Amino acid sequence: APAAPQGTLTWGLSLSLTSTFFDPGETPGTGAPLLLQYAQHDAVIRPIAGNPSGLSLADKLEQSDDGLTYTFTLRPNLRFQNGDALTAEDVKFSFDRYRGAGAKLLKDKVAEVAVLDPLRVRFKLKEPWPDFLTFYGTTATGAAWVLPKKYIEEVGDEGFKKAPIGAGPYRLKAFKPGIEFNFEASEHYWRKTPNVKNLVFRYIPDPATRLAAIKRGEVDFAYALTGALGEEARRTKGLTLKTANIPVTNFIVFASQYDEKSPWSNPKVREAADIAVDRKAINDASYMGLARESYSAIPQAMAFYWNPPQSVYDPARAKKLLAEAGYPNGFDGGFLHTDASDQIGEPVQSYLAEVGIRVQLRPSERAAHLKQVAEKKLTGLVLTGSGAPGNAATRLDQFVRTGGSMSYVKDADIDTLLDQQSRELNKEKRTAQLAQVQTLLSERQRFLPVLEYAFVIVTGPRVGVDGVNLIPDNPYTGPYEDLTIKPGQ
Amino acid sequence: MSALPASAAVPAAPRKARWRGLPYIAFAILGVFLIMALGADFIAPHNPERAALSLRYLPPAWVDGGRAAYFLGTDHLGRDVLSQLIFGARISLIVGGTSVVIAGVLGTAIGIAAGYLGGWFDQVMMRLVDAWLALPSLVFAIFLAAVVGPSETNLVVILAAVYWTRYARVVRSEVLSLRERDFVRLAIVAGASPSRIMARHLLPNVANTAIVLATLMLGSVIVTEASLSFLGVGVPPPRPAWGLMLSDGRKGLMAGYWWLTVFPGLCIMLVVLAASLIGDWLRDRLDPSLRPLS
Amino acid sequence: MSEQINSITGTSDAPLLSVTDLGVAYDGGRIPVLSGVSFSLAAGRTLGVVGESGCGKSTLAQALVQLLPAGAVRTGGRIDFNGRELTALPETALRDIRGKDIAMILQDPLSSLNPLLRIGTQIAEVSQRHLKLPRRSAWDRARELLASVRLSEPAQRLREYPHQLSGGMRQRVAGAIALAASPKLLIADEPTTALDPTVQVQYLRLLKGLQREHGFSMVFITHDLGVVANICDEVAVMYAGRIVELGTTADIFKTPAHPYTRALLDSLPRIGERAGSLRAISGQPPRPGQVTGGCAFAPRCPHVMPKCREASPTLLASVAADLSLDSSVASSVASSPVPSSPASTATTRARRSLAACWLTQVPAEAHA
Amino acid sequence: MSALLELRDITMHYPVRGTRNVVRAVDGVSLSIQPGQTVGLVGESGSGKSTIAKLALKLQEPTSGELRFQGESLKGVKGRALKPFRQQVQAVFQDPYASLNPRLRIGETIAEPLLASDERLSASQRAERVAEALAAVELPADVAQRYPHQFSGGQRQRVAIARALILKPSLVVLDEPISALDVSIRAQILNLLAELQQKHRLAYLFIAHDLPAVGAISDVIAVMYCGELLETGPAAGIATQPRHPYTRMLFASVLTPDGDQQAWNTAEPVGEPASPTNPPSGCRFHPRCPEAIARCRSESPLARQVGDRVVRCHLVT
Amino acid sequence: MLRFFYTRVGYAVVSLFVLTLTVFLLTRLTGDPTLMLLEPGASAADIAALRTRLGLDHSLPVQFWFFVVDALQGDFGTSIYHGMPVIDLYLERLPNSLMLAGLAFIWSLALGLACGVLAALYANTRWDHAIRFVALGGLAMPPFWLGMLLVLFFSVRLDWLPSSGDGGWANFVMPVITLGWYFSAAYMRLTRSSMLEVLSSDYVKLARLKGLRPWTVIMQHAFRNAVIPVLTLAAINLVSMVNSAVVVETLFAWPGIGRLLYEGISFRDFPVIQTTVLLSGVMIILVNLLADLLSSALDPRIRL
Ligand SMILES: Nc1ncnc2c1ncn2[C@@H]1O[C@H](COP(=O)(O)OP(=O)(O)OP(=O)(O)O)[C@@H](O)[C@H]1O
Ligand SMILES: Nc1ncnc2c1ncn2[C@@H]1O[C@H](COP(=O)(O)OP(=O)(O)OP(=O)(O)O)[C@@H](O)[C@H]1O
Ligand SMILES: [Mg+2]
Ligand SMILES: [Mg+2]
Repeated sequence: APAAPQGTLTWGLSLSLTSTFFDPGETPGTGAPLLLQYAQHDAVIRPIAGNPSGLSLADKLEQSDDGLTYTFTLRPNLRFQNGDALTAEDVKFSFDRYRGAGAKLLKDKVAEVAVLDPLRVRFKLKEPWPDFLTFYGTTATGAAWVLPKKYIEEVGDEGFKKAPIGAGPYRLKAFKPGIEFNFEASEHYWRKTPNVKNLVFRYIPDPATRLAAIKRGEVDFAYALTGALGEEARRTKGLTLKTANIPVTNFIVFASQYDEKSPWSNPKVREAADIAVDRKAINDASYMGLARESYSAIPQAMAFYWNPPQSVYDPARAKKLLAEAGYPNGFDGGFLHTDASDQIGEPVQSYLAEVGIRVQLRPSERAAHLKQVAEKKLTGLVLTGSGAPGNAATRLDQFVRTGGSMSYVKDADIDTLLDQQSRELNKEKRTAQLAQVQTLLSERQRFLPVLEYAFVIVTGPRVGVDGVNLIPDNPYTGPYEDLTIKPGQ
Repeated sequence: MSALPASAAVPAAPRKARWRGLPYIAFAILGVFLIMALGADFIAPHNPERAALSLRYLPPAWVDGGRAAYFLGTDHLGRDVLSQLIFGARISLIVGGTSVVIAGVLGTAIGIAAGYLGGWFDQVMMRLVDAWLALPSLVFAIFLAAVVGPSETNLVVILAAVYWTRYARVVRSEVLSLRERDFVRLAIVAGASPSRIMARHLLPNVANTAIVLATLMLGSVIVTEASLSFLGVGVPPPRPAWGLMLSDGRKGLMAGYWWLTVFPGLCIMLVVLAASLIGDWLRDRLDPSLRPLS
Repeated sequence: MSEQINSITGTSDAPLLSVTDLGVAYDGGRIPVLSGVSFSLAAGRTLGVVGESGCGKSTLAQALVQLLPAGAVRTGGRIDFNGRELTALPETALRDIRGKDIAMILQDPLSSLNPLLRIGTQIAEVSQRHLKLPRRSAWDRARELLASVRLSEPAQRLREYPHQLSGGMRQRVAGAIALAASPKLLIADEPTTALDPTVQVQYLRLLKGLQREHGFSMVFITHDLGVVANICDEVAVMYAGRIVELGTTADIFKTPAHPYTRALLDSLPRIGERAGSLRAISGQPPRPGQVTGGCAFAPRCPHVMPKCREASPTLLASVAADLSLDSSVASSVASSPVPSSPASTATTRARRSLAACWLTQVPAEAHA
Repeated sequence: MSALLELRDITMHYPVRGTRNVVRAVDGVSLSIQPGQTVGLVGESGSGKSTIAKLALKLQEPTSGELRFQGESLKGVKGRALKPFRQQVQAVFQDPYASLNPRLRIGETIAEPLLASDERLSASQRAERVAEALAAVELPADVAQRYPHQFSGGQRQRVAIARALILKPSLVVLDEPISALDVSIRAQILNLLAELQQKHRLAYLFIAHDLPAVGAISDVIAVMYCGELLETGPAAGIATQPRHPYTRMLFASVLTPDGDQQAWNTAEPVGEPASPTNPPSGCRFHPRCPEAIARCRSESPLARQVGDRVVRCHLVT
Repeated sequence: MLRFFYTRVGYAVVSLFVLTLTVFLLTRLTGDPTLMLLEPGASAADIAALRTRLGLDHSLPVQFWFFVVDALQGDFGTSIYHGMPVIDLYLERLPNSLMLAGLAFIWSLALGLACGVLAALYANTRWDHAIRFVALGGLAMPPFWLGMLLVLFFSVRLDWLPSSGDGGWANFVMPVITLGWYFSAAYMRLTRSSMLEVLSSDYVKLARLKGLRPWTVIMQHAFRNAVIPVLTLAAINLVSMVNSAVVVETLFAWPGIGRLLYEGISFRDFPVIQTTVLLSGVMIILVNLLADLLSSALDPRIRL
């Protein structure tokens, strides 16, 4: 028998955890809840150990040739953390109950979910949808996480949020919203009994404090230490600095590009801004060179990524372009909305100022910022980014398609192409169509991409298996059940 | 208690035996900052908002690796700390000064009117003052800032809205006692109208209190402003405000970039110190009972 | 000079209290407030100290117990009390004397009682400290003391706080505190100024009664000539930090020797007299530090002589100022020398008053 | 002859903070002042003298009763309508330090009534009037430029008198104008007041503790005790032949330096002054009165004219 | 006495009302809360439904009435970010803040009183100057700066103390010092001046005249009286300490209500901001009321 779980690992988190994250049915479309979900829940199909859409609770997937049905067979003897059996009913229940990000899209495409027997469940689509697994089976939505039907019906949604039960490796032990979450290894997990008995997730808002905490060994993981703090962590003996390979790009949305009165409606101005920013310098300063300079809103690692021409930092030409556009003395570019924890806003603002584009920085906390972005009421420039997994198409749907959940772009040509590709089953054609979209984006200067962000993870000396990059596209450390504490620590 | 010296057995009356040079030093400090604030454009060696990432984290000139051109070093974006401090003085003093003045004028006027007229006006105003004073200034300011959003003008309005109540309370209680003073009674007997009494008899007599209060308040206001910046609801970046510099500099603290926090903190402390020294001094100075007879 | 002073008080043996040439200055010694103050007081007698506000009466009282406020320093002289030189004693020894042998009553009975302590505590702590009584008996004694100052229901009063008593009652409590350790000398600094006339008379009667009973000496400070005339054996008239006249009550009020004393008495309205014809003293008293050379009263004195402006007179045997101090004559008198020769006045021998005035003092040879 | 100022059955009760009780500072007081006359008001501390002064100056509305000036009721008169009264009635208060606005020059303080009055005067005319007023109180004209803190108490009181006189009023209310002054200065001010009264035919309401001083300046003396007027009558008579037991006790308590020790030997006042918050039943003086009878305890005597006096006592007939 | 009680309570109620009204109106100024509560792109029908659910379809006065009624029942709305009743969040964090403030209170009072008394007793000596200089510096030092310097020194340089979070006693040290610093400087000054005033009072003079020992004079007569204004201020400060802790709690990641407010601001979580602010005010008004009533019951002079 495997050794009983032992010891405690503690995280110093950069984001505030909340009980709304407990319910994958309400996944907001950001990466944050994954932090808990990987511990608490398990999905039919999900990114797992090297596979972006790996089977987890299911051990078999049958796909019909017409691309209309997907049948999952669950592993036998699955149990929730309270000991209840996990069956196909729960899978269907979870899907039907799902109302988080992408729910509408998913439900529009899925005609029916049928429970064939306690271990088999069949998804029937209305029309062929090549991205079904990308949506259902990755973390682009949270629909594949399986929740206990019986329990939820018993305690209700509110009750569930207070005492959530899942099928994941760790059971919630105690939580103080916004402060600390405690998890305990579950003995019912199918994959294995976790190595570490307790996980503690602590929200430490201030990055300097996070660094101090890990230096003193108060936490074993510290996330998002950038700039000077990252350098200091790198210098500190015993600490390991890593970056998660995640498809996160930071790019600036020209929120006012369709406002005739705004200078941003002029593509020349947008181009000028593009070449006024020295991406490399920013990478070095903020991410210790760990990030990648970026020229597209789509991450390079994503399927259907098209490699755009790289703009060259050239402030002189930027000034010239501005003059040509009728702004020889620069102009007032409104706000630059950013996420407060962000490292890029200030240097970008400064580079823009250099060529005469004056913008005012407007930082808000990450969650608030995302919310504002999604509300689409912002003007001027919006520095945003996305770590949502998926492929180029899902990204484009979100950020580029007219009416996309975070899209400030309204481009009919692009919309047409996006519609076409979404029904295209031929991969090559689809690749071409998506490349076309990305070309248009680049030509029409719809965005100002800056960096592919580095999610810096600092691990302390006690950590054995740190879980960094073990789950594809997951910025956090996981799978939690695989983490270990170094012996003798 | 045998260790007590004889002087402890007969403690000194609170005579003003303070070192006379102190107010001059305070004035000098404030003067230097004022000059910095006014002449920032000419004095500052660099544009405070201009980043040069290649020059990040230069230490002060006298430390190894420092450069004379960046006397107090540079921050995480390579901006000159000294220039930021100089421009920061402008924000601190302007935001602080203006809000203290606005709060003072408003609070004094309301305090005089409430104290002298009494009645419903007094009741309404004082209940408002009570209620508003019940909010800790920083919390109230944060709340207002969250409501109206950050900008320098908003900040002035916020700070004035938070601090006028203090003047109103103090001035009112002073007016209540002045109102019972014989010279006010005699002015009534002489036939002076209420507005005349308020303007000519009460105002000049509470002016000192208000001025002293203002200097003492200047310190709190500057600290509050810095705290707001620190919490991210103050002057929006990249305006070089001291509080903001501290907040940014905190990240460098752990990495040993002490100059990013030590200098702005020192500036705030010096200004506040100078303001409160001047306040103390003015209080002694303006108190006619302490003025030498000629 | 001290013999002369002693001779006034009529004591041949050593007096209880004797002050010699005492000087006090404020502001670390810069502003002289008392200078050349000398007097003595025999056991069981009462000395009244009168003078206008600011002439140094309270400073004198504080100097007597060696408790000058900060900034004030003794610039000279000595104080002898009960055979010991107070001015040479260390603080600890003085502490044993204060409250025990010398007690004091202050002007404002409300502010001199601790608002947070019960009356009983404030009285009892004196006998606990000086008579080494245990707490219980100290409280018993406190009750007796309250009864002796004729406070009704003393047992209940002990448990009350100062603010619950009226002004007159508080002053009686202050009296009880003063008497708690049976002092030999009681210094009362304007104890009745804050009291109403009817209450004042009651209190003064009480004090005199207690004095008769316990035999302590008293230095009674006031600016009210009427009070002094009624309760004191001897009087010291102070002006600008000096004693300008010292003598028995009868002498000073019947035959004042100093023009200031005389003028003060004359300026008081009498029943039946109408305002408009009161004999006012012109000018105003000097502030400390303003006094220049010469007699401090010279600027206001109707009989001022050139010499008065040059040198300050000392306290010497004097004749009565047998002068018309009518204000109409004052100005003419001021410019011309005094008509009558002081030495020739027959009353000189009978008086035992000393005055600091060039005009009225008996020349040394005449005295001899 | 109609009275210049008349208080008719005036009562002033102050509420006591936080309780239902009131301070009966003044109760049923009637008093009139004839033109050119000095009415002296005496009584112990807290007996209501200053309250009377404030009421007479219309700084306060009485709880009940009315104030009449030159035969006309001032009840409810406010604002501009009060101007004639304000010009005619001025005041000097006890504390010479509190009476002058420390922020105004002496000249400005003295000119204050001129500015508030309806007289339209040029600056130079005003300066002239100020100089006149200063001369009247025997102060040099150049003090107009100075500030109050540069003056002694006596000088300030002169300034206060100058201000009171600048509008040439017919009545001046003097609330303890000499109490805060040094003994040697009191006679100066009393003389000055008497002289000014002669010159301008002023009426005074003169309040003081100092009984001989009140006697010296008053034509009529009114004796207050615990908010009530116990005896009113010609000055000479009251001082020498008091009718009310309290008046007798009060005058007997005066200690004079005359050396006869008469008061000392005769007077034995008893008890404590009554408190206006909680006045005794019946005659308020009865607990201290050596002659009190049973009736005094239960029934409050009414003010009655007895000879040239108005007395409030059951025993005086 | 009863009347005094009623007026004081009456004033407090009116103040509470004005406070609530202020907070209510200011929050409404920020715009329609539905848009913050709904997922982006919600339909007009959804918005209308939510508005009805939240009672936003009523007029302002009616809304205010509901707000007050709900608040009286302890319902302060639901946190947008945490999706749970704000009052639960608040109560969860309150003990942490109270503990921090309580310790800071004790430390600041002890230090302030001790130094203040010493400064007064040794007035105008080197000791006095040193204490006053430190106090002045303390008043001028922004708390977050002090906190940073402490972290720099004790956590970074010396590695003695944990830099953040709650846990053992060591976690308390720096937050308590930082939070208490300003207050202890204030108490120091107040104690000194109050002590000097009392020392020059007549009753202390009389206590000396009684020949009492210096220790008795100082403790029994002077200190007892001098400490009253300091304690009064401190009682009121105890609550404002809880609230002034925003900066300190944020700096040291202390899970109290100060940080709750900070997070509320960061997340634009208006129900949280509104509730924290309102409850701060309520606490202060209530404590002031209590202090008033208590002091009227305790101080023999105020008793009526
Ligand atoms: N602490 C002090 N520092 C400086 N000068 C002082 C101080 N205390 C008193 N004086 C001055 O010393 C002089 C004498 O004061 P003192 O109190 O002895 O007078 P007094 O005769 O008792 O007056 P009063 O009748 O007003 O009580 C006064 O002019 C006063 O201004
Ligand atoms: N504004 C007020 N509010 C409440 N009580 C008052 C007020 N003014 C005076 N009193 C009370 O009324 C009573 C009479 O006061 P008043 O000042 O008229 O006495 P007074 O005779 O002038 O005394 P004194 O001789 O001390 O000046 C006192 O008990 C006083 O406390
Ligand atoms: Mg005195
Ligand atoms: Mg009075």
